[in-house]
Amino acid sequence: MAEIVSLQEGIGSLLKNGDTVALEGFTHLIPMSAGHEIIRQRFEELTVVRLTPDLISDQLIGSGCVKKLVFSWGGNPGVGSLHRFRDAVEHGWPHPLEIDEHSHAGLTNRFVAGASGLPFAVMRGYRGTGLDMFTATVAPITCPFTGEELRAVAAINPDLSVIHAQRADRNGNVQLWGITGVQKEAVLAGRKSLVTVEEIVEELDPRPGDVIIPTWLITAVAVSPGGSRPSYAAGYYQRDNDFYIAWDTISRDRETFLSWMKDNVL
Amino acid sequence: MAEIVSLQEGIGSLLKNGDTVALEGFTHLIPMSAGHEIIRQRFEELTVVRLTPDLISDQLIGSGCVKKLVFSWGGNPGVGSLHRFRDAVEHGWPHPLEIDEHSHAGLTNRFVAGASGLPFAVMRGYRGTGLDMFTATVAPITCPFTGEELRAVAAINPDLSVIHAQRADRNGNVQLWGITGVQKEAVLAGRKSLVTVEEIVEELDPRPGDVIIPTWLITAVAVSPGGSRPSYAAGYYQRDNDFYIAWDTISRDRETFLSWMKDNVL
Amino acid sequence: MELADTYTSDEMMSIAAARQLSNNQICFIGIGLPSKAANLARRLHAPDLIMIYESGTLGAKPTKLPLSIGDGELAETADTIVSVPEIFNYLLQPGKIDIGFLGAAQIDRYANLNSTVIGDYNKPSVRLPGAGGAPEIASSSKRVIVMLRQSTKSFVDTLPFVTSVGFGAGPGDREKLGLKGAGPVMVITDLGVLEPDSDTRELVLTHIHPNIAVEKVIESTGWKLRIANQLKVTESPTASELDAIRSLVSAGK
Amino acid sequence: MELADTYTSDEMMSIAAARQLSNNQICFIGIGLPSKAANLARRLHAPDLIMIYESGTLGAKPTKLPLSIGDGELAETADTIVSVPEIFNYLLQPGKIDIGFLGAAQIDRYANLNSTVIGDYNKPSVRLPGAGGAPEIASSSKRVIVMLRQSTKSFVDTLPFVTSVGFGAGPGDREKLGLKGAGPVMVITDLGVLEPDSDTRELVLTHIHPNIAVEKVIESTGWKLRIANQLKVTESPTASELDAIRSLVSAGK
Repeated sequence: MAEIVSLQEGIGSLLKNGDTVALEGFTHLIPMSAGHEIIRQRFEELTVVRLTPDLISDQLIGSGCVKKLVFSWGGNPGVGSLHRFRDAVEHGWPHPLEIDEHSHAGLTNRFVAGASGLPFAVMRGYRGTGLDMFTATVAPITCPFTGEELRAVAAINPDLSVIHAQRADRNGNVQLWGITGVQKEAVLAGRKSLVTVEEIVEELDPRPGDVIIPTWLITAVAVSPGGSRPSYAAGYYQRDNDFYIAWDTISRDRETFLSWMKDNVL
Repeated sequence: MAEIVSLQEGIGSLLKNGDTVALEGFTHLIPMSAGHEIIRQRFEELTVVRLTPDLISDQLIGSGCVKKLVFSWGGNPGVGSLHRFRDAVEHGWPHPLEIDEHSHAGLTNRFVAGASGLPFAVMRGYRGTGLDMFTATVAPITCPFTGEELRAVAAINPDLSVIHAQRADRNGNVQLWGITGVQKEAVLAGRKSLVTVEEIVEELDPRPGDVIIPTWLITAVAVSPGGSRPSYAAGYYQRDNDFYIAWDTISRDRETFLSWMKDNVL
Repeated sequence: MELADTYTSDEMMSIAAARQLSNNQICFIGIGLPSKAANLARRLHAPDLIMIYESGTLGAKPTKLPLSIGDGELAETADTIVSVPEIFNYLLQPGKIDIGFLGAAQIDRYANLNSTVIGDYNKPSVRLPGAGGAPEIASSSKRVIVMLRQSTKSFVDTLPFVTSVGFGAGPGDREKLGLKGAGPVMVITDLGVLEPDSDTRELVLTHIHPNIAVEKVIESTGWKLRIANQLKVTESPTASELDAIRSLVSAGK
Repeated sequence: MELADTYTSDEMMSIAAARQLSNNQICFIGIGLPSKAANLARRLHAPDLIMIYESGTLGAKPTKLPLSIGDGELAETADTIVSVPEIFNYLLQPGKIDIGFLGAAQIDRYANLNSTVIGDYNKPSVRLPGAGGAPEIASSSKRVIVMLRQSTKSFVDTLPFVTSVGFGAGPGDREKLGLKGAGPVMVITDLGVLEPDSDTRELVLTHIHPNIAVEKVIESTGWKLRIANQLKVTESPTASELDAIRSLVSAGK
């Protein structure tokens, strides 16, 4: 059963230096406040897993928390580059960043395999691409029935999976709706999981299109209103597209970035 | 886009003798009326795929429509045996029945592979069981990352997949809710698909827990009120548990069965 | 205490099984005997038992005994309903289930189960319904509890077909087969309770139900049954246990 | 017709792309140029175009251009929303998508695409965002349409990295790699339209946009560009097309 904790406790007790941590949320419901807490607690040497590393990953990388990034699309959606990510890859600042790079379909299936308790998943993909050559977590596999060659992707089971959701009840059952991405798979694949929520309510009245994650599949739940901003939480607040555009300027320069982090996160 | 047809047209135009036809519905929303239509149109040599062959499969088998049954649990839920199924397997009446037998998890994953456009799916299962030895659609597979031996199950892509749902709109978008089993996977795995529905409505107002199958994934939709009886359709009618119990008597004897079919189906 | 003095062996079996379940356990429930015992536990000491049925209903709280694993009331009272692929791939396979609760037609001394055929597979004398969810419930649940009535027809020396693996041919076999869960920790019958020996993995009679003779259990077993050195007698059903099971059964009518 | 006389090459590119889409096509939309063109088509001749975004929104009908593939309006106006595993495994992979609509940073003569790095992979001069959904959109959609602005920086002789396979090294390569879809049938740029030669699979300039010189296209291509024998001129934007694209862009502000 999930324990209800503060965000500070949740991150502090469930994460340790060197861990693999997934932060999932596909454009919607990105666990920003949890990422900020990781930065505030100055975790180091993390392997961060995220299909779409965006602002929160840029901040984690620029703050020196990240040793390795496992990802499939690292950009500022609709805006352009992630400058802290680029600076780390291109110039090793604040230190060199290892990467394990996939397609969305591939990384998604790594989470699916992890959630399924399997060591790998099978897919059509990678063949003929450069991705196939630069990762150790993709391998050929042959269909025992047809002889067709496909690709296996290695399961991912993060030490900690973090997502943000709209609501939980007092027992720690979680409800999210709208675009739900690979969040369920991330939680299920995690050895531990932390869900930040907009609020805790008496009862989770059913919603069309909702996903319920029962409390017995979750390690801890923390209330964090606005925990997704500048991403959005359907039913609570909208995406702050202007901030995504502003981030391009804030993040472009190392000093501007550090000073913004100091003023707004630390 | 799905065409709206009569049940008679739907079965008549989409099915042919010798086809592999999946009839899915897990206790709930079983496509009974579609099965009856198959019997009335006297189709032969069918391979019927169904996780839980129950009354409708018993009727199809006893009526001589079925050459082969692909299944994972063939009983009358909570009541006991399927007598027509047993009679076919044990005594070859009305003719011998081939079987390809799986666990629920195995047959489910065969549908998942079919729906995913893959030739097989990977799972933990079968090892050490008799099932492993009596089917050609399970094979060992070795994880290329860990060396662990697991099982591959062959994809199933029925010529026609039939399910029953609560509602469709005039464009052929389908909505079902409650226990939805492997119905989505069955439809997606089918080369063609037919969905019978309780009713066609102007608009599919969203429902908690609903599954929407867009019209562009469906071949045809037919209105068939009560099409699941004696199974049930949540929101429309309840399961006729008494009939399930009565079926034990009706089906036990060949003549009683034939006469019931003549009076009630043909 | 008159109530408690007269009860059937089936009632004793269900009550003995219900006692094994407790609040907040995540329990994957087979239909029939296991479903009855689990629902009984919910009425007694384990209202917060988390019942999972293979139809995809998670946390179902039925007020009467379901006839099938997909009855409407299971769906209506569930915390949430997931698809069948999800039940098997995301919940059972990765070991999220605490207790797999199974029935079967036959069992052998290593708690392997048969629910497929009696006789030859290709020409069976009795064709049973088959596997359903059982093989993976048996292999992937953290622990398995089995319930079946004890007789020489059901407790057999050699299974005609292994539908679900208990301990295979003995120690080390589950590991060799890559089965992740601990396997059957207890077999509860209408006569007593059997548990696997920690070394040999062979089922040993550890509890005998009240008023049952050990000879009766031995005679009802198709192999030379081992008896625990310290054989215990199952506690008799209490009045409230019998009340609960009888109102459960009548609510199911 | 003054409107139609003054338009940008980007407007021409979007309009030319929008014209390729029609009602009831199931179209997997990349963000940026493809999203703009698809939404333009919906405002013009294809209101029933079925737009799929990789965020899981099926049949989205946004009134303004989304900034990201997961904007709230896409979710609110979708026929249904599915999980990301479902989008890739159940819709894209089995070939249910009619048109995959992609952008890229670079393209080669066989319509292979790069959106990963400029320079060496391990020490890139420019680190681009990477693959996202593109590799599987390119391999599994029934047909692929690519949009990108034409220059010697984007139309290159040798890609530093193949993110998404077009025709590989030429005829037969898609089949050899087991890629199920037909691959890129059209590349639409700000200067014209290129299509693969049916024998060699090399991209050939088949349409040139109005008022663009062929020399300009040749100079903007990093390989010796082949020109179709019957080079056609793209139809100029109509007033209603320009109206539609301008109101779409201003609604997106």
